Amino acid sequence: MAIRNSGNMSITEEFAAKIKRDNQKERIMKLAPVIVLFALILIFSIVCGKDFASLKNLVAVLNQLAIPLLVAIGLTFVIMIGGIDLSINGTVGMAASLVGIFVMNNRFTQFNLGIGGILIGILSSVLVGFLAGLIHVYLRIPSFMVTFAFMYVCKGIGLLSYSGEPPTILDPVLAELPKKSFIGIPFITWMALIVLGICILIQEYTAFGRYIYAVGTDESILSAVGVSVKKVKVKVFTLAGLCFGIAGALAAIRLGQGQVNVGEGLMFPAQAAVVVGGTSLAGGKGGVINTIVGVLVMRVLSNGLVLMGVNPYIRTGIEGIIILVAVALTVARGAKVISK
Amino acid sequence: MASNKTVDIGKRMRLQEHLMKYFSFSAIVILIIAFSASQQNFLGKANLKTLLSDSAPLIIMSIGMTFILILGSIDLAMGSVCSVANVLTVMVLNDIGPSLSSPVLAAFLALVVSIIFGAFAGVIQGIIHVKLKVPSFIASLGFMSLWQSVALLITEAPVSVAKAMWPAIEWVKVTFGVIGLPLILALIGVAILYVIQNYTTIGRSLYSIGGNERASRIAGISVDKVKISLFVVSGICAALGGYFLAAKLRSSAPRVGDSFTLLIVAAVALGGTSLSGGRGGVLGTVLGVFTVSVIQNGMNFIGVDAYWQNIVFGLFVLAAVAISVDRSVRGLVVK
Amino acid sequence: MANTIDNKLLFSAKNIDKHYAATHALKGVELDVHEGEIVGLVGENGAGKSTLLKIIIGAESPTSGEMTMHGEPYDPKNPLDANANGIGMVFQEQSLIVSLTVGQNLFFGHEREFSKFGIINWPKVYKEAQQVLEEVDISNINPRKRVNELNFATRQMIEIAKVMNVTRQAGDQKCLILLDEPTSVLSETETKNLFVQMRKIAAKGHAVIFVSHRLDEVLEISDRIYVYKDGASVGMLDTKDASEIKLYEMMVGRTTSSEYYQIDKQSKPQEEVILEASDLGLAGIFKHINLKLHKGEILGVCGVVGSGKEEICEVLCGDEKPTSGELIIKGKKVNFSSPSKGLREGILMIPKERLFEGIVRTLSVQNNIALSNLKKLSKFSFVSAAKVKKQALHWIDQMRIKTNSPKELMIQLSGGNQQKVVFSRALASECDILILNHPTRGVDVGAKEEIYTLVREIAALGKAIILLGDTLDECIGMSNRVIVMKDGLITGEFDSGIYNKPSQVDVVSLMM
Amino acid sequence: MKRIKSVIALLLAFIMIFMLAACNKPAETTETTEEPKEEEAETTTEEPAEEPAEAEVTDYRDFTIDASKIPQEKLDTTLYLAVSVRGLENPYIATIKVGMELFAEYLDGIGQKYEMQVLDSGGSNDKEVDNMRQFAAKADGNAIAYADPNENSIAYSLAEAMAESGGYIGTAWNKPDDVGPEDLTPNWVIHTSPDNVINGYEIAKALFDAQDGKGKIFVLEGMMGNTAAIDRAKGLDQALAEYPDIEVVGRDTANWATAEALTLVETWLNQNPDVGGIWCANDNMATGALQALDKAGLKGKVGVVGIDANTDIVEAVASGDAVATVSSNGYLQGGYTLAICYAAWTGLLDVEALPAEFREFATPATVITGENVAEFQSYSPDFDFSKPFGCKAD
Repeated sequence: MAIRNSGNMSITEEFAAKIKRDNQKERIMKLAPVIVLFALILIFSIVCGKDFASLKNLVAVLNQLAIPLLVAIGLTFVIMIGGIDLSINGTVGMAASLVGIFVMNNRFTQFNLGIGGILIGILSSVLVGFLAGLIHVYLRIPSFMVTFAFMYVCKGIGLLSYSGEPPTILDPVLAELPKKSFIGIPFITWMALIVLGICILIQEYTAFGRYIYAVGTDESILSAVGVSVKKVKVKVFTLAGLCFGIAGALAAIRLGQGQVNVGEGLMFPAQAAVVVGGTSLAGGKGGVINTIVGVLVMRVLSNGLVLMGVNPYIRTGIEGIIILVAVALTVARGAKVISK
Repeated sequence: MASNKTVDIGKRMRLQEHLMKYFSFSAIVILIIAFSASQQNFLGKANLKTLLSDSAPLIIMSIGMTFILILGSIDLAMGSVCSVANVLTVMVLNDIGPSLSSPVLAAFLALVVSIIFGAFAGVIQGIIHVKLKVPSFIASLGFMSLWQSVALLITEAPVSVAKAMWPAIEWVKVTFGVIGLPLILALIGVAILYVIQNYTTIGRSLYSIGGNERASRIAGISVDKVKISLFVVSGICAALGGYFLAAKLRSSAPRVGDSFTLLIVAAVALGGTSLSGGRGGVLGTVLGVFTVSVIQNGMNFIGVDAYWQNIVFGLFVLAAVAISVDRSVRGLVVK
Repeated sequence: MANTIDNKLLFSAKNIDKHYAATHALKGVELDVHEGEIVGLVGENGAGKSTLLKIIIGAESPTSGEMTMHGEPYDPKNPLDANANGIGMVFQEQSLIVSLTVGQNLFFGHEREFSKFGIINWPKVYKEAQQVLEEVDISNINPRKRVNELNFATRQMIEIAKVMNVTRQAGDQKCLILLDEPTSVLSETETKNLFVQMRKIAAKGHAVIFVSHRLDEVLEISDRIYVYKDGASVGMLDTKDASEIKLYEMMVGRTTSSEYYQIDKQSKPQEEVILEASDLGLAGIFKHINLKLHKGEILGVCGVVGSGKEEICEVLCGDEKPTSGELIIKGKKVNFSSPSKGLREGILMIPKERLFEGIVRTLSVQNNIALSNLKKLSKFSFVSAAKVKKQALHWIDQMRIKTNSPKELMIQLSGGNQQKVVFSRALASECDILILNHPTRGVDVGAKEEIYTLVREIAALGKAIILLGDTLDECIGMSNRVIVMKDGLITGEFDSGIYNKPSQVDVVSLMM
Repeated sequence: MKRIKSVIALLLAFIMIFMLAACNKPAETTETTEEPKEEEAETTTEEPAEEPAEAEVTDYRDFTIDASKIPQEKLDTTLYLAVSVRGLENPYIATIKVGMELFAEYLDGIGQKYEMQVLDSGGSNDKEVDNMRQFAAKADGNAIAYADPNENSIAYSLAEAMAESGGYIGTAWNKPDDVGPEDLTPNWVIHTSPDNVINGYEIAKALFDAQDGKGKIFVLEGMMGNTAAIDRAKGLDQALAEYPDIEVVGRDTANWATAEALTLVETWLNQNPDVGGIWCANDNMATGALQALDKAGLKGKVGVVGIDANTDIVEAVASGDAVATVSSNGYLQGGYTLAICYAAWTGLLDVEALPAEFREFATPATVITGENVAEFQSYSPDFDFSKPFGCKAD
């Protein structure tokens, strides 16, 4: 019955030290995306000099930010509830095509609805998000498959809508919009930033925002307090549809043309951006603010590589490696950690 | 009563497990009946031949993906691994082939090179996913970009198999009745993976890890080793897909695998393998692949307007998945 | 414990029936709760306690029957409805969202009360959260802290605070709080604190329904006890008339005795040391652990939650790497990097969280039994299906596992039978050292007895066992020797032979 | 190695055009309906060289589908028509579909029973081959198809798919050098192509001339690894070699996509706001480039060229915002290829007897510049499919 008192202090100290270390590690992990971002900025500033680190280039980056950012924001919510949305390429393309058709253009004069046309484009995408959510939730089909199917459906609708010849937007207001800017930042980016603000508000300051986290963490918690998980999920997919729709509309305005191709190649970079920002694919962790960093990392990376004149063949490879590194820095390690 | 309830759920689960298989089967049957009703020679010899042999590359790749999905992971890099293997195959045939004594030898060498590459790609992806704990979705996303680059660096332009080397890929044309050699080879692949899945320690561990990774670890299963080996299997399957495509298309293209990336996952899911892991199998996947093939084939057959094809395909997939997806209750969250 | 039965009736349920598809879960259950009263509900697993609570909170609706609250008919559509009527519940599973803050969790589902135009006024939320926390005496926690930064016990207290909040909101109205196994993750001190809170609540005239597997706790805290069996109430008695034995009798219909732990079957350990730990340590968790385990010995490890006993199990089985010291098994120094390495040396753990760590629900019984010894059932890594089945049949027979066939899915078995499968797996692995981490957790009384028998039999076979008991009583009753841990150190060791079991008081004094 | 191959290919192409041009004169007298349009389409082949023309060749230029000679049983058999293309979102490709529809009208006229469809590969080699095989299987020999192989390397596989079923196919644009229609006689009837290298070269020349042969340019290439992208870039490189004062200050791929082109040009404009021109491998990317210029206030000041003759770029050429684009006349490619295959299927055309220069030949491509843009805009396709070889560029 030997009572050992020696070292009793040290174990508490050890524990405190361990907690401190863990907290530190976690803080670094949380900051990892930002660190990666700054590292990239630093490297490109050194290598490319003024070409990269100039106000002009900053504006260019901001200009190119709008659509990837919007798409990634929408996707963030879906990933936060543990789902996934593959329909992006389709929905964005569809929204852009429909916007092109329903405003003043060089092909379908009979459909000129002005601002209403933009709304139709956005609504179509909202509707698709809503439907995808409904089917996912009520038919219990994994979101992966539902959105995979909707990717094709939306792409088809976009293609069908203008039958091969994309309409050029002639509406004088819309044609001028991409040239407009406010304190140096293009109008289209402002629109994206406004949506971003609204999404942050939704995430942080509404009950719905809290429920999104809860769904991602443990769905049973919600039913325990009488909140319908299904409704939250459908709402999330609808919200994502809204973001994609706005992205599509802005893309059409930015290009001055409504074509289904604008959606092409948006999906995988968006997934990468969301995860690089630190949102967990398992759900419940991260958020819109993380995604901003993620999108910036991706944008700065491709902007810098273009400015450096890196062989485009190698560029995608470098992007892949940076994604791996950035995510490897943010995930928890250890033999017991389960990663799927 | 809680315990009674679980018994109830369990019975339903098992019943559905059996039904599930018939369900994905029924999706195909319905499709085939519908298509043959509108075009009588849908089941004609010529079309059966195309239908049965064109699916070979997709089958090979999908069965590899099946294991990954049963683990609860995903591999988005299969498409680009397939591309790299594809360009490697043609490179070996065209550049080394002529110096070898026979085209058959060249074909064999290309096969070996592809498999080695596939295994290598699987190993490094597996290690990064398993040891660095990078989620497979993102690890494979990174490798997808990486291998795309590699494929383009090997050959920027699509390359045809030189005429002199055509004998090396003639096997792709061999048919026995309506069944082509590619399909037979793919089915041999299915058989091998089926044996691995059902009769080996790795296969059994696969299901327990997919069902409950933590419990499997505690029970003393070498989780990491099993996972990495399965990524090797998927890598090899992807590479074989590239090899098959090289023969089928008589050429290589550095982006040939891109369109397979998501299609593979869809085919496996249509075959009833749960995307959340633990359940499913390669036999179901074969059905899933045929569902996809029949939809695509059928749309061309009944001449669905090209502008409508995407829409119709999407809706068909949605319908097929709605009747075939593993929806067994158990209160599990569908994500 | 005042005589509260004379108080006004707060809640009553009459003739509650509940049918699930084929099963009759509740058969005319009755329950009365008076103001200021703490009512205990006891019964074996599957007796219907949880179903009844779910009906009261509105998560499920009864097939037939009537409920009243405050004398008014009460028919909740959902938990929010129940809350509005002054009924709140702490669920068995943790129901906090770890990525949100304490304050956000406390008012989860009630955000609208703090919102204007859908925008939540967070400062107001946190101010009120602070008040709620003060009421349960855990005001030292900042409500802006995220839950994942807190330990489990604190989280449990927050859950209780969350439910208490319901009573606060009710104002003058009297409330009913349902606690479903709230103490399962709490240490004894924390349990005591919880009981203090419960009394406080009751003193204000609110009522509490308390469900626990631990009869001693129920006897300690409740005023009246309802006993359920097979979906029906088999009796109600005042706590002062009740005793553990009496309750057991009512629950299972038979008497338990001092033979509960089958102490007379306790075998004598052999001389041979099979496992030896010297100066084992895991940074920040435990340190200077020296222990010897003999063949045929059952070594009990006692300690409160957080004493490091769980982590010792993890280190011994290879799930976690020790940061100092060494481990010698069968005279050989070992260094495990994973449980699979441990298994190779003949050491295996039966984990605490059966559902999350013990079984693979989606696999069949036979495959679950074969999990740990697949290699032995295979040749050139080809598994013999016949051997797997044969082995399963053997253990199903041996262990009296209730299942229709070895191919039945694990999810179809009851908790006790699942645990038997886990035991079968461990035995089939032919390991010489078994670590039993809460082997009777969440298992009903009948199955508990069988497990005790089993543990005795295993020890008699000469295997060595390290046991972490579900209760202190169990740990002492089963073991040959007991070591006590506190704050990561071994604070004492007791011999626990058939006739010289240490007293619980002695052991507890070293734990606290 | 590749360089040498491409040079040889180029040489061959030149020789071919040279020879084809040689056959021009005698044909003119017989052609009446096609005449004016063919004149417009002449820009790619300007060598006026005269060589003794073979008598047979003139015969084939004159070759006429005589509807009365088609056996009634053929007319009563359902003939399956298809065009196999890489994605209908592209305006040029949509014109191929229209070409098929025009030819279908002709078939209506002669009382041929038919069904038609578009096979869309969505840019996937595998899908395109699968599509063709399925189409062939369905038609069981009674099929004719126009195929635009997604990559040159699959041309043979496409033709082979058709050959196995006994149908007839004509390919366009892409095929490897070492295989050709003669490998699968009679089923692989023809291969035609507006020359990508030349198109790339011509627009580059137009652009450089507009810049007075000096200044900086940006280059937007097509999708990496795609044959058309590579060939067009080759044409550009040839032109660059001829204009030493042109400096390329930005060169990258925009994957045929408008949005990526816009992004790239925006980035580059920061470095080089004094750019003189932008060479784009297709018009979709030119749209993006124009939009970026518009944003920077440089629209109309910086020359832009593309290929495909998308409506908006043609309009831009008309308004002076773009310098040039190329029309490959998809109506003509789709319609006439099917017409030749139809002739082969009916048995009116003996493919085996067809000389090599009528198996592989160039179709006209028009470089649209400010000078001829008005003509192009007023152009509406109207062909006489009874003279199928009218599509041969001269």
